[in-house]
Amino acid sequence: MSNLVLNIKGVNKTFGGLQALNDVNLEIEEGKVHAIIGPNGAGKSTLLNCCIGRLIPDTGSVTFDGENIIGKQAHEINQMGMVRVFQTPEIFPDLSLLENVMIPAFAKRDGQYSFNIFKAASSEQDIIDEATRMLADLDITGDRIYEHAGSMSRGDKRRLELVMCLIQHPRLLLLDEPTAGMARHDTNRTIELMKKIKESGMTKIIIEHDMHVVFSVADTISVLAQGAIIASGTPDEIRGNPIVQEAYLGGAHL
Amino acid sequence: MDAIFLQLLNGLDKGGAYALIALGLTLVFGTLGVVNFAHGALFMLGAFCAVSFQKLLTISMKVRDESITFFEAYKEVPYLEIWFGDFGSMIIDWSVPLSILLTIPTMLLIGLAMERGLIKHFYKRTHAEQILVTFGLAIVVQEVIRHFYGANPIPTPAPDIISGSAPIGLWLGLSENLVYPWWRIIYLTFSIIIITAVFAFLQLTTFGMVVRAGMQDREMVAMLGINVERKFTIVFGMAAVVAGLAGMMYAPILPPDYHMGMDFLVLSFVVVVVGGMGSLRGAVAAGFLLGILQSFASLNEIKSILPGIDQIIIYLVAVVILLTRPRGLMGRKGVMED
Amino acid sequence: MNFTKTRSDLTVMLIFSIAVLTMPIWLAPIGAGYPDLLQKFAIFGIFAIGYNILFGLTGYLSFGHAAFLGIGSYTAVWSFKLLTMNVLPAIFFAVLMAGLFAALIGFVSLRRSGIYFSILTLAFAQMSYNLAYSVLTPITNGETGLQLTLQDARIFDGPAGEGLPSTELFGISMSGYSGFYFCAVVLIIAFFLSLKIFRSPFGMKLQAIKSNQTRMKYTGFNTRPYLMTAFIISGMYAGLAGGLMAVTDPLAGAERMQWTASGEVVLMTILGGVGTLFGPLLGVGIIKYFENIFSAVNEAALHNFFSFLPGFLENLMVTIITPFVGEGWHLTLGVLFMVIVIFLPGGIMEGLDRIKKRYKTEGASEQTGDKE
Amino acid sequence: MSDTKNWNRRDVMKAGAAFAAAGAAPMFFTKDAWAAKDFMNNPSNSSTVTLGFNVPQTGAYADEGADELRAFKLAVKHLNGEGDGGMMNTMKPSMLKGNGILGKKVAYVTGDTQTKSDAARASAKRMIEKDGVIMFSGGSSSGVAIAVQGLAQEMGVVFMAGLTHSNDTTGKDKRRYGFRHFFNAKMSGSALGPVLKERMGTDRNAYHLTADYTWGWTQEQSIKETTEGLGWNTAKAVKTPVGAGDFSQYITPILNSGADTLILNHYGKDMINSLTQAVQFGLRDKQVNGKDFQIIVPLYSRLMAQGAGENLKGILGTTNWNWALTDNGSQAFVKSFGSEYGFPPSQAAHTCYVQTLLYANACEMAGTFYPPEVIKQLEGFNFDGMGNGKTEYRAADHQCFKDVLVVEGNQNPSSQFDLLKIVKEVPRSQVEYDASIFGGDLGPYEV
Repeated sequence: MSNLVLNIKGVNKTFGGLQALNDVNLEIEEGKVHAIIGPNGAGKSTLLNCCIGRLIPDTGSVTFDGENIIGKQAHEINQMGMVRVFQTPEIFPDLSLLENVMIPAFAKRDGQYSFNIFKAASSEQDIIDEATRMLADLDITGDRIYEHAGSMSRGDKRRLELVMCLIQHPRLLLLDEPTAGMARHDTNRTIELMKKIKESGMTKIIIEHDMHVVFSVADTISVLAQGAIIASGTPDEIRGNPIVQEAYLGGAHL
Repeated sequence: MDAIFLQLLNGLDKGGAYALIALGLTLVFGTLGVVNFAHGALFMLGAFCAVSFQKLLTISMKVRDESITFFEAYKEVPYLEIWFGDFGSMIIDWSVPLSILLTIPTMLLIGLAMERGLIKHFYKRTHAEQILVTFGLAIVVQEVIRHFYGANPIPTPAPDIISGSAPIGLWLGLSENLVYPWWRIIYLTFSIIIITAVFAFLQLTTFGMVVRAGMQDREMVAMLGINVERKFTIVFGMAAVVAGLAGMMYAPILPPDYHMGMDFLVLSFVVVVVGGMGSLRGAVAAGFLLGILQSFASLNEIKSILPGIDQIIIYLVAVVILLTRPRGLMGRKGVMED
Repeated sequence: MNFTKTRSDLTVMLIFSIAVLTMPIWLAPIGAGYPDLLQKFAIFGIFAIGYNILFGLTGYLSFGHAAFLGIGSYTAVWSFKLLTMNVLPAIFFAVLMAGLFAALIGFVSLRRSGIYFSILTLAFAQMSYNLAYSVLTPITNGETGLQLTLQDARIFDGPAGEGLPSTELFGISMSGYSGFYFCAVVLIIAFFLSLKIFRSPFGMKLQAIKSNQTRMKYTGFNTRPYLMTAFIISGMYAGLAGGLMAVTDPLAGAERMQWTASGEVVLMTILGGVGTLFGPLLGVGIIKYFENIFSAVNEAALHNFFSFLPGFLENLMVTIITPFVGEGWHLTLGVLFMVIVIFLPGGIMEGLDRIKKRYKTEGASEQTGDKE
Repeated sequence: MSDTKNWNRRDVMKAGAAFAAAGAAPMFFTKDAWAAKDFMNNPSNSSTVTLGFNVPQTGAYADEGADELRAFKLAVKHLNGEGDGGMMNTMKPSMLKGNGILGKKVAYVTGDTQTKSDAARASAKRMIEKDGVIMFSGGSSSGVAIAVQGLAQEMGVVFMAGLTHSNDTTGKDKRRYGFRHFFNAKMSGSALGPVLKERMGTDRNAYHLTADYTWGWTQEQSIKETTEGLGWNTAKAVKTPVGAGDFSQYITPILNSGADTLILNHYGKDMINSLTQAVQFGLRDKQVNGKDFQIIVPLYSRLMAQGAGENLKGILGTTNWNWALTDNGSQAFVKSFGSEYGFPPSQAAHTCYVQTLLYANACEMAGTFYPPEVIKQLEGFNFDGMGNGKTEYRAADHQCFKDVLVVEGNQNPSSQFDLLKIVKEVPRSQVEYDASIFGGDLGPYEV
């Protein structure tokens, strides 16, 4: 058995009387792309939030690389190597594209806090080069890297955010519906980008609605319904699993 | 015991004024999303409605004092008294309460004009810009008032029969030293009525429902296709009237001068924030709370233990509340936190 | 920020230094070339530059920075009273003390954001002001303001001569022009530091916090220490400005801690252009110019100014302008605030940018590929 | 009217010329020029001499400041030999000739103190550094007066204080270059004493509300000394924040305190508000220990009386001067001020006018503008005909000693200006005190 990156054990979370997560167990293996699917309100985002420190589970444990991360703050978890792409693009709209990508690179290099004002950002050549290279992956080159991020299209913003996460070379990347609300060709561009990432062997968790996306990138799929994992397996296993078809896919032909 | 009872009354009275000012401020903020630094100026304008009305009523026949030769000194006899005798004097005596006739339409007009002419262009602008432009407006309004009325406070007494104190102690069977000015009792009652009226309006009318919905989620209301702009204008007008009435009724307690709005501005912002941005109930509760605490902090017994506490109590309470309750007493998450 | 197109720091600093040091010459024609106002320009320039590091970069709107100015002033005057009339220890302690208070107030206030932060800072400043004005009179000398007396210890200075000593830097008196040049040099250093901060990754991170603090946290940054650093730095700038005020005029009054004083630096910054390098300085120039020169223009001066016009026109002009000058300088300031923010949302710097752009587009046909 | 206009034009050009010259000349030149002079802003090479009038033009005391400014302009006019001459005709002894000061035409510049020490000092510095004033005057608050007086000493320019009533101005904070014509809290107390005894007896229980800053404290102390000297008890002295607006929380404790007299150590807006509210709380209708409750406002002005309206009627206090005085000096001043502006001058206007004339006269007496010589002439100067009877500028503390007016709010005003009724003109001998009691040190002549 290969190395476990993330281990979620017996996680429960209730809001008021609502059981959002019910004894969730999940193991994410090194180098795998793990998709979590499920209908709206199944608890996918709650699960993700429990992993990155936004929510604290009522019971259960979440360990990352063998270290308990419950109660840790968002920046600490990031520094440990778990990085998240949000559902609504969270970028720095007032900064240039280049700066958007440089910032996470600084976080990776300098840690959660550093105060050095005597080297200008413009002379951080290594980081500028790397950021420029990453932006080139998005077909953003030349003077376009100096444009304000806020003026981009929604799809571009989300891909920018993905790049911002990738430049940190995370141990584990969490993707929250990376293609939600995108037009077809936009989705395809994102899938291409993700395939590129897959080649690099990065561990990922993807929450996704779009089955097309899920089946084209995932190694393992877990199905979440009403706060509980009802099935886990390879895409082929899930595709053929009658419980899943019954409970979630509603008998739709996949 | 008496002292504590009186300080409670003082606190309620002060609180009434704070709550009235904060109510309009938070209404404008909650619906329009505008930080209005000119709100204090509206309070001041209300007080000057009372002044103007009094001036209007006391337009006088001037009888030259012949003993003075270097300049023209007059004994002024208001025309109202000449024409109507005692009835005229009575009208003049009642000028402050009567000035409500002038205050409501004037303040409404000022409010509407302000919103249409200036504020509406600032809905989408940053709070910093809103602060700068409304602060500029406040200064301009203030200076215009000073140009016409001077910098000195202008006495605007309450009607004669209610200018004294009510023997509350005798009513309640307590000490006869327990008296409280009629006008302050009226002010407290008045502020409670206005606050109730505003809440009733917002709770019971469809217009109010939309406004409340707008305070919860502005974009949602706009998406429903409701003409929000027009509603905003009316809300602003309403806030101006409430602030104006608060100022008008305060005129007998605090002789109005052009700068009185600024004196209340900072305080009313503290009240609004302590109450929680965008919460009407919070603003009212914070207004009364701060008023009462300020009064009690001024007790000699407390001042002798903590000298100067009466000067900082409001700010101290604000710090404590904001640290224990992150969004004030009743604020919602995400409102003006960035 | 476009790295390749920014002018080199050296050029900027050179131009800036020359402009500051020659202020007595180029400000003279508009009546602002006298030591006190020049000192005020430099001192409030430092205050605003520092404030801009907090407000301009992180977006945190402090309404209580005047408190640090006041603390700086009081500390400096006490240094003059107890230690020596030399200005260096005074400035050192002023900055240190302001930094300490900023750390304290910042630690508490930065637990909240947005307007809640603003009100917390306002509350601390108002408490400082109210107490300094009344209860703390033994330390602050209340309404009159803390001043030097003949009885002061001044343990490092020799026995006092007749009359009060004046502040000095190794023998050079710090009043008048020498005081201005001293402030100007400090301003240049302060500006240089601010430039470094703006251009550094640290500054970029602060701007990122302003742009999206949530993302910053999930990007692995602990934002609180960043905000604390910015808050303390700007507090120390304020303390430096306060110390310099005491250096040029050894008296510290409580009213420089009042909310109106905090509001003034906010207005200066917004007026000039929030988050721009030079904007706050322009804001300072305009507001201080109005306060000191416009307020002093009286009818007599106006008549003189318009005396080239025929009599009736002269009177007309004087009648029109009188309400806006002298005692009406507040009115002009109010109108100016409104006009600027209505037409130039980004402050004066935006206005200058627009002019530059227009100029550029006109010149573009002749010359392409121009650098900034 | 056209006369005034012409005067304005001509004089203004001079004023403006000084203004423009200071503005346009390269500053390095001016700086060197200073160094070459024997004293700050020596006007010997110029045909004009510039005075600075530094008054509150914005803020709570703006009206008072405006009145001070009117008086200053009138004084300049009279010094230059225009108008009717005002008190120049009644002042004795006088060396003023109506040809300016020492033959130099008088010009002036104005500034706004904002009633803040910092702003006042900045404004005064502008006058000294840029406009080259040889003397400056004005102000409406003791804090400001003390702050700029210190500046005057540092820069070597004479400051003739306007309205400042704190004992400190000529007490512990006195300066060689600062002079005060206005009376002070100590003198208010001494003057009030006999009247209080006569009207209210020797068995009273007084409650003080005191503005919480230096002036308030010195007044509280001085009045306490007086009343306790009469045998009164002091029930309590409570400090109130400046600009509190609503004083109710400080007034209600008085109701049960057993006090039968309220002494309001407030000035300006604070006094108007606290008095209005105290009256609303029925204090004036109250009976305590069989005595009518009384309110005393030790320092009064006509502008405050205007703001307080009806509430002030019958309330005792002191004032430096009132336009209704019938001596020749007062009459001459009221006449020329009244015909110029259409209403009577305030006490602030009076003191500023007198200060300007006194300074000019001292220069004439000294035969030079050299400040140490001018100061020596002012020190110990005895004069009359300026509205307060025989007056002396005491050398030891630069405080003027003269008669003090005890006044009360007029019950039946005959006109809108007739707000104060003079109860008693307390002779100078009764308000004099030993200069050493407040300490302080004037400092050197040469700076």
